[in-house]
Amino acid sequence: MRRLPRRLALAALVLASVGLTGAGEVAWESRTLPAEPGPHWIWVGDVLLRRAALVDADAGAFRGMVPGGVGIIAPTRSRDGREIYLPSTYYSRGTRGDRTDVVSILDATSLLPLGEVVIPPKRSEHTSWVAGSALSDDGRFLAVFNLTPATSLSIVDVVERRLVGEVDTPGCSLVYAAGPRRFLSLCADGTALAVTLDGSGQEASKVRSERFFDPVADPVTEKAVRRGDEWLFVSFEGYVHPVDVSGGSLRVGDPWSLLDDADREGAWRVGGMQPIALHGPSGELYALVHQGGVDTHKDPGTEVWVYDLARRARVRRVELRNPMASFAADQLGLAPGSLAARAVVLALDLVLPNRGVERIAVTQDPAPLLLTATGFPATLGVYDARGGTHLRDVKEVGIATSLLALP
Amino acid sequence: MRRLPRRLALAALVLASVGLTGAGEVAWESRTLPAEPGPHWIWVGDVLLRRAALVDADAGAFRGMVPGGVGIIAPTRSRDGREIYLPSTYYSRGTRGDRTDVVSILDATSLLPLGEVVIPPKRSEHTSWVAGSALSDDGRFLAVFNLTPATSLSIVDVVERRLVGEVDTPGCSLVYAAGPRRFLSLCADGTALAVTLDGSGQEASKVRSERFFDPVADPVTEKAVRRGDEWLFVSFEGYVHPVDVSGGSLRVGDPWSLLDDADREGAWRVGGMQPIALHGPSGELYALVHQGGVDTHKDPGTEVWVYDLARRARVRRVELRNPMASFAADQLGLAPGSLAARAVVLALDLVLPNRGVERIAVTQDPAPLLLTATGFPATLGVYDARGGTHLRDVKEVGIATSLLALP
Amino acid sequence: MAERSIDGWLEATARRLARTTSRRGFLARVGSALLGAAALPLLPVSRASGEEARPPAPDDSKLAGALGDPSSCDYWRHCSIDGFLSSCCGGTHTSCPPGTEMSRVTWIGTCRNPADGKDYIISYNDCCGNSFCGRCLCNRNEGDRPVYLTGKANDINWCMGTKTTAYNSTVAIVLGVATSSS
Amino acid sequence: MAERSIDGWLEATARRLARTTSRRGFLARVGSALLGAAALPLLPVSRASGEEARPPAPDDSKLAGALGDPSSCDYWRHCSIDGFLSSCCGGTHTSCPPGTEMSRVTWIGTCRNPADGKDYIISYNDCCGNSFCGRCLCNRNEGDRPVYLTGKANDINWCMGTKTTAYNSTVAIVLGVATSSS
Repeated sequence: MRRLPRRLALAALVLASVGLTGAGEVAWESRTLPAEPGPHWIWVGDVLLRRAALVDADAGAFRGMVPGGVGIIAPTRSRDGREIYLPSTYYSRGTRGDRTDVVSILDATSLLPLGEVVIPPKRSEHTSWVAGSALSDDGRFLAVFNLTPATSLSIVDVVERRLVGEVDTPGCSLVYAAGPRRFLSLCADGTALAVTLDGSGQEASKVRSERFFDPVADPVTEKAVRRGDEWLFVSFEGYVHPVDVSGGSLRVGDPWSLLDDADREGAWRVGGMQPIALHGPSGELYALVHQGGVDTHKDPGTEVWVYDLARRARVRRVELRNPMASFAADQLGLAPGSLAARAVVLALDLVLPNRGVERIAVTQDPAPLLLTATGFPATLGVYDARGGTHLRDVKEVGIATSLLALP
Repeated sequence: MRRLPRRLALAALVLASVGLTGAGEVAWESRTLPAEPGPHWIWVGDVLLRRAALVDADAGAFRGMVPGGVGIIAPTRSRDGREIYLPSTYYSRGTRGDRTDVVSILDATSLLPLGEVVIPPKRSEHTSWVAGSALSDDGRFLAVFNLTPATSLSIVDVVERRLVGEVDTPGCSLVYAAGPRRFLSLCADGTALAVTLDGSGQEASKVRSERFFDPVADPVTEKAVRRGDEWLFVSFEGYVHPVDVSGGSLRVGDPWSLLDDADREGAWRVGGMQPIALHGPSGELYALVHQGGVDTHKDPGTEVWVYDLARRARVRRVELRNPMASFAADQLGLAPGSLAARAVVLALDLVLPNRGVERIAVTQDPAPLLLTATGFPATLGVYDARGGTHLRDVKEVGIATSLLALP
Repeated sequence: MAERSIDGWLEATARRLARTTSRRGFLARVGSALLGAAALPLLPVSRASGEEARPPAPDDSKLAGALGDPSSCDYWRHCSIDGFLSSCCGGTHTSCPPGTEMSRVTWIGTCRNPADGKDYIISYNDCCGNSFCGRCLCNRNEGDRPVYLTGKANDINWCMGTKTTAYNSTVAIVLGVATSSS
Repeated sequence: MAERSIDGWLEATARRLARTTSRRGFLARVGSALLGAAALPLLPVSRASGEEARPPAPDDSKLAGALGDPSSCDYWRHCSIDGFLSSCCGGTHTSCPPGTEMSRVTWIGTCRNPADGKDYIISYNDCCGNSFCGRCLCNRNEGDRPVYLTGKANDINWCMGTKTTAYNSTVAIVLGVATSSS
């Protein structure tokens, strides 16, 4: 027995050396990503595969993926671009046993773990996952929204990699970055709450906005977009409520409507799981719309309407293709472009109603792409955001898409 | 603060009592299963949903499910029918962190956990999952096959719920029940190894069979069936190799062929991930077959051929339907039987080649069902095993089917 | 109006509990359980005496087709559900499948029964502690509200106060007749 | 015959390692790594001197369409693969995707290159430590053998000796020309 290790070690040397000469072309090191993500890359989360895939929408290719746990995951990039923060939940026995919530810290180029911070095991799981966590503008603190249903924020110092505390947000939910060390939440009484942290991540102050929406008559959804110091919240009935977070107090702007009388006449309505997107450089707002009645605020959309925020006016309409037809042909293993594939797509286009898509995202470059996603089955469509032409579908993007997030 | 708990406790009493009067029809207790599973029930494992669903093939309904971990799970019922044993693998961070392998012990009627036994974290993961674990005929010991690629068996005493040891099986893999306290493995040299345990679960003896197949020219697959004291192993080329495990030594029977010259002329071949099934009472063997060349031993099958083991003769051929057409119509949300659905099914039946199914199982009652499964997309077909007529498809059976197992 | 005032009371309770229970695992769970129990009775449910005391769930057999079929997304009780139907997963519309645990904390919907034309308060309890069921996914949003209006948000994983928060499926339980329509 | 005798030697090594390493976690892992290393060179790979010493992988550009496309299941090197193609998952056919770790322990296939008609020894290394890639699932079984003929079984999760055994995808690496055909 005592001689065994030596024998193995010896063998290891011999075999390893021979082994290397044999494997000339192998790259033992895994691929790494460039320091800067491509302008047309997008994270596509998946509830069943429990990962977020980094998709290159130009090539229709994967660049990598990060694994997560139970529930839905949203990768957040550090301000210096070097790290990725990933709040996730795990059970010691899959769906049973002890629950552990962590913020995983990954290297942004290798996508390998650098460390983790254990947080209170009560982070919220909600279907849209929008506003489930936020990184402060100074890049120092990550806030994770807890719902038990008692509401609070877990505050993680991502530089020191430790949990610095928890801030109660009674009656207020979700979390949005709103300043160097400030986070915004939406409250049940139609106001917003801003929590400001001190240098150590402890609660320094809380300010409440005036009541800027009617939570009973026409609540705003959590699916908001931010432009500079302004958050834009869109209500069920299609009104945009601006909230300026630049000052010490929260300044609420006048609401304006995405829908004119004719639109409402036609029962057009904003809806979906991620129905709002912003192209910052041009100041254009993208809204996913469908025709439906009250309570269809989460129904998928068949068109995307584009607005000039400066003029508060609609400038374009993009009609979306039926994502299911090509998906079916693809999944059935019919060769793309083959006669069979075209026949199936045709047949399906005839019999299938276009149920639309649930999520949209827009890249932030000068030649932006509009990305459209269905949840289950999972599809990802790629459009020219300006021209509105359909460019391609990304095949096999996943099983059950959760969040679309820009890297 | 000190008064808080009392206030909560008080409120609890009040609210709870009112609550019950308000919720007259709610059943707080979850459903439980009958002591005896239905004759037409089947476990359908799923790699992505990480569970095995108990499916009632008559109703096309679920009766319950058990969750598992990474890899593929195979529920095993205790001999007294009261418990379910489930070898599974978990990571502390989903797909990363520390690995823990356990045999979960579940109540067979509530499907809730009763306990678990931690085993060495090296259980084998292989695609078919056939022969990954086995329960001794006396119901006392569960053996789990380890592959690192060093091969061994972890032995769990399911009565005392503890790991009793590990038995090396050098050069031999997989595990089959082969007596009160005996397990069989297949060896790389064309023999079989039988490991007999003593009352405490320690290795008592090992016997090796004579060489009964040629591992290079025509290896047997691990997808074997057992009838009484006889295991039937089928080779790539369709020869049945019987191994009798009743005696102290292993008695190897003469091989016989599932294919006659005409069949081989037509390039018919046994293939799939679970291509062999047995109906014990009638002594009928079911083999999934397709037309293909060498190396198609795992290709899906389009027909099931039925053999009378007593006469070693084929008695029936069952042609299988294309499982994808109805699946597509179903997944696309077309109302079953609707014009659109029928149109799509027709269109797809025309353009889609029948790629067949990968797994079959046969129930053990006097009016047996033949169950046919594809892996991904996941479908489950139900046939009258005797008449061969297609009865129904079970909808939404899962995402990626692993093992079919009788409860 | 009555409904809104009671909602207000509920939200106040929630806020109070929130303030007092955060950062205290056990109390937080008690809080959840409380809110769950609270969510059931503290709604405009008819509580007249006599046979009205426990308003019976209406008779589904009077409903033709999907409207009366608990395994259909069109079942009348499912007007505000978001999840896999327990009755497709080994349970029923009022009981969870084997191997799961019913959450006490729920969201609430109000659905009109087409047979008697009355509005009923429906409690959508999640079944927890198992893998996704994956069958009969159904999302209808009558009266659904955003996450910050917690008690009426069907987007939330309501597996709270259960042994684990892993979501499997959802039931639809009649709590009683909504007074607003009776 | 040469191939079979070397197989025999490999299996003997495997058995010896198996006997000596079972029940010893660390040594078992060393054993795995050894077998991995061993599995690469100890095959009938041409080892003539000079430029033959490291036989270059053949030029795929000479192959039309799918036969020369590493992201296609029909790529010539994939004749015995079973898994998701690394080149569809953020890697290439010789390197693993970001966020994964390549397994040293592999299974081996022999694929004929249609351009030069030679048989090449292909090592199918799994990429490990991440979720399923889920793209370009490819299962071809030329020379695939059952689990008990371990080194030639593509049904096995070959994520062994890696930080975790979670499977993501698979690469296809040319080790050299098979002497049997050169």
